[in-house]
Amino acid sequence: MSKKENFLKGFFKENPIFVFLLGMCPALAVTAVFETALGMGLLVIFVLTMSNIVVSMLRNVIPNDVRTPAYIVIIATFVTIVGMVSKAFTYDLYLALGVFIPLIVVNCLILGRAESFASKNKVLDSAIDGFGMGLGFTFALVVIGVFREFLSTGGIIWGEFLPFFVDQPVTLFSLDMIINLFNSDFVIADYALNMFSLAPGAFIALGIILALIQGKSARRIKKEIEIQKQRIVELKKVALAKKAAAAKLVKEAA
Amino acid sequence: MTWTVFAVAIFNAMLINNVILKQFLGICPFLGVSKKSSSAVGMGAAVTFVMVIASFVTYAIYSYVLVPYGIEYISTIAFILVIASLVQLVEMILKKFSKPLYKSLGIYLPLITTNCAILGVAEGNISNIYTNYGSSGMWLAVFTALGTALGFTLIIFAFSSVREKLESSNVPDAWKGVPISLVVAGIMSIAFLGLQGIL
Amino acid sequence: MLTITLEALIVPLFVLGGMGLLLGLGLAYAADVLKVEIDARIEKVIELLPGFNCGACGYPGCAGFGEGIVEGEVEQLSLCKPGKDSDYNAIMEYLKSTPGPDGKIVEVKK
Amino acid sequence: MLSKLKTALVLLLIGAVSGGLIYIVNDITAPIIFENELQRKIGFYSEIFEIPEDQEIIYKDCTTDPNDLVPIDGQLEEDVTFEVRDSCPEGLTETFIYDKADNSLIGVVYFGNEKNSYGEVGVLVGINIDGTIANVVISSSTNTVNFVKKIEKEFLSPFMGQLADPQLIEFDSATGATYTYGSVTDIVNDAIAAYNEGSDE
Repeated sequence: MSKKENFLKGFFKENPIFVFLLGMCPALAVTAVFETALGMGLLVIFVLTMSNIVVSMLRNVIPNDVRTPAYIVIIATFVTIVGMVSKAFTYDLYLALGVFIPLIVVNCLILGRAESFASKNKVLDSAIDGFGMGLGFTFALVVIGVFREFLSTGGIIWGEFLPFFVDQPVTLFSLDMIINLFNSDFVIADYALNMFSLAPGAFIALGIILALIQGKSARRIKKEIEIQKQRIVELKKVALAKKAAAAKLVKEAA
Repeated sequence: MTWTVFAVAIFNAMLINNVILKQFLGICPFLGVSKKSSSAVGMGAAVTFVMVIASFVTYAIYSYVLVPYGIEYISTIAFILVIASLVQLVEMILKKFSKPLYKSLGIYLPLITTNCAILGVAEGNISNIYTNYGSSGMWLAVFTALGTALGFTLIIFAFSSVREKLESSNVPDAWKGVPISLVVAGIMSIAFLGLQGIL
Repeated sequence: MLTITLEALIVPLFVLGGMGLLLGLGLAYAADVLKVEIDARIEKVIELLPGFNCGACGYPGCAGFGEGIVEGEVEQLSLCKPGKDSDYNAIMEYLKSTPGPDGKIVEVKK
Repeated sequence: MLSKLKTALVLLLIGAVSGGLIYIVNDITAPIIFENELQRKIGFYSEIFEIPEDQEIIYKDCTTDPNDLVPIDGQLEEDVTFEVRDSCPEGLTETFIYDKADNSLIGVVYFGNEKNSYGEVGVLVGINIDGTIANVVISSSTNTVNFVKKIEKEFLSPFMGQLADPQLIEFDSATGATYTYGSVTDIVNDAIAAYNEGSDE
């Protein structure tokens, strides 16, 4: 596997959330708003990359009996560090993520990557794998977050939890902007589907997104099967024609 | 503290703030180990067992080691280390001494280390119970853990029963498997939303 | 800004280090005392699985899935979602080449 | 035995290194966190009483020793109607806000935190020295973001200027988000009760 493939696999082919269904707790709990989803993803990228690097460095030192406790200590150290840093610099994000920051420790994605990749591969490869997988995880979280925030408020807002680049929260996109071209005093938030920011909406939104992905791959597989069937039919036809020709030849010879 | 406090703690943790449908903890085993109701019950029993034991242990560590030395900030790492080791030890003991118990309970134990419900309850107890109730908080924490675990067992069992029925029903290709299960979970969550405001 | 005092630094160092020492010794000792003989193939198969312990296969963790494979309960290896074709092939080849204690060979599909 | 010792030693080393690492990071971030929380508090107080940015304030809290936070020098005015109590009113944190320039009392802020079915809400209720409500601010919340936004936009401003009297205070009876607004009104009620209790003495 080349380094580029190793990096890109986390996005689509081996996406932790959409394909492997790993790390579902944060995927449901912190995706009501796009920004908290992004923040969670960034924290996971850091923890995953660092723990992969350290596990890979120590892979020949750690005895087999205490593999799991040792990995957990390494991961928990980085989780505690990102918890402190986020509390110091992005306090709103820290409050919004709450208990899910320490819970990064038990995200099966991180321990799984340590077990299945970092403990068997070189440091650089492990770092690339961790970074790519983390980006894939973040990508999935952001997709869910945008989907849910758009349905529940009718727009996307930046700057409330991650106070970077802007002083005041800025509306990046809102349906108001389009509708107000025709009708001046319309507030989309009054008509939005609030359910999608609540607990049931989390399950249903993720279900819809997974169904979209599964439907697409189901259609692709169906198409492939159909193409294969057609090829078999054509091959049969050719074979039959050959047989007929051969029979004819035999007949003529006789 | 009277018994009503404990009863309310159990009821609240089990039904109103349900660990799966409301707090989104333990989703991985909830989706994974719910294809058969027998394994769902096994998972629920293992979670109940570990969660109650872990709440005793984490209480002891928090109030006898971390607070006296003023190092509450390493609570996450200390908790998970102790819980993981404890689980491994219990698994080994079960495997050695009781094969039937291991078959029904022990095989689910390794999954606990990646089940965020256990650590989530331990962390939640710090902010909600230990800081407010001090030394009398231990029993409240234990009963909260018990209620949480019972809520987990209830939901994972109900969910696995629905999924067993779903297996034999005609679902469109796109929704087969996890997507339709997530929608089922969403509908269960709506039902549990109705319990809010009872207490 | 940085005011690291040795006394304060020693506390988390000792508590975590001590916990590590205690638990490490305890676990290593317990692993020795509480050792149970199991089919060697199960251990090897568990090692060949991805090791995410996610439970997505419907079995209780990778250990349960590995046991299921060797005991012939598992019909399809692809139940393991994080697994890849290379993992499946490795397991199939291993099981084909290694007969169990009773001389039987386990066969599983991808 | 030797291999077991090695196993334990590795865990000991990893544990010790991570303990030291966490200690150092904690040492670096703790003062920043403390400073941030201080700034946040002062920001909320300035927002409640609409204090201009260049005016400095000091505050006296019923929970922490004020000398730890901001030293108060000089004497407080004698004719202030409240006494700083030794203990907090039940369930609330009482904070007195002073102008730093002349140590005159600007007002009192009550902070309350209530759990409801959606999570937790933290509310700051500011009361002016003349007994009217200066402002009500939601400082922290784990409730549904949309409901909180709606309440902040529409249902908090009616409190401004009302007399802090349990008999006279008016609440909005028809809001969509009952739990969140219910928690806010509970805290406002508690704060008014605590204020009247304090000022009667």
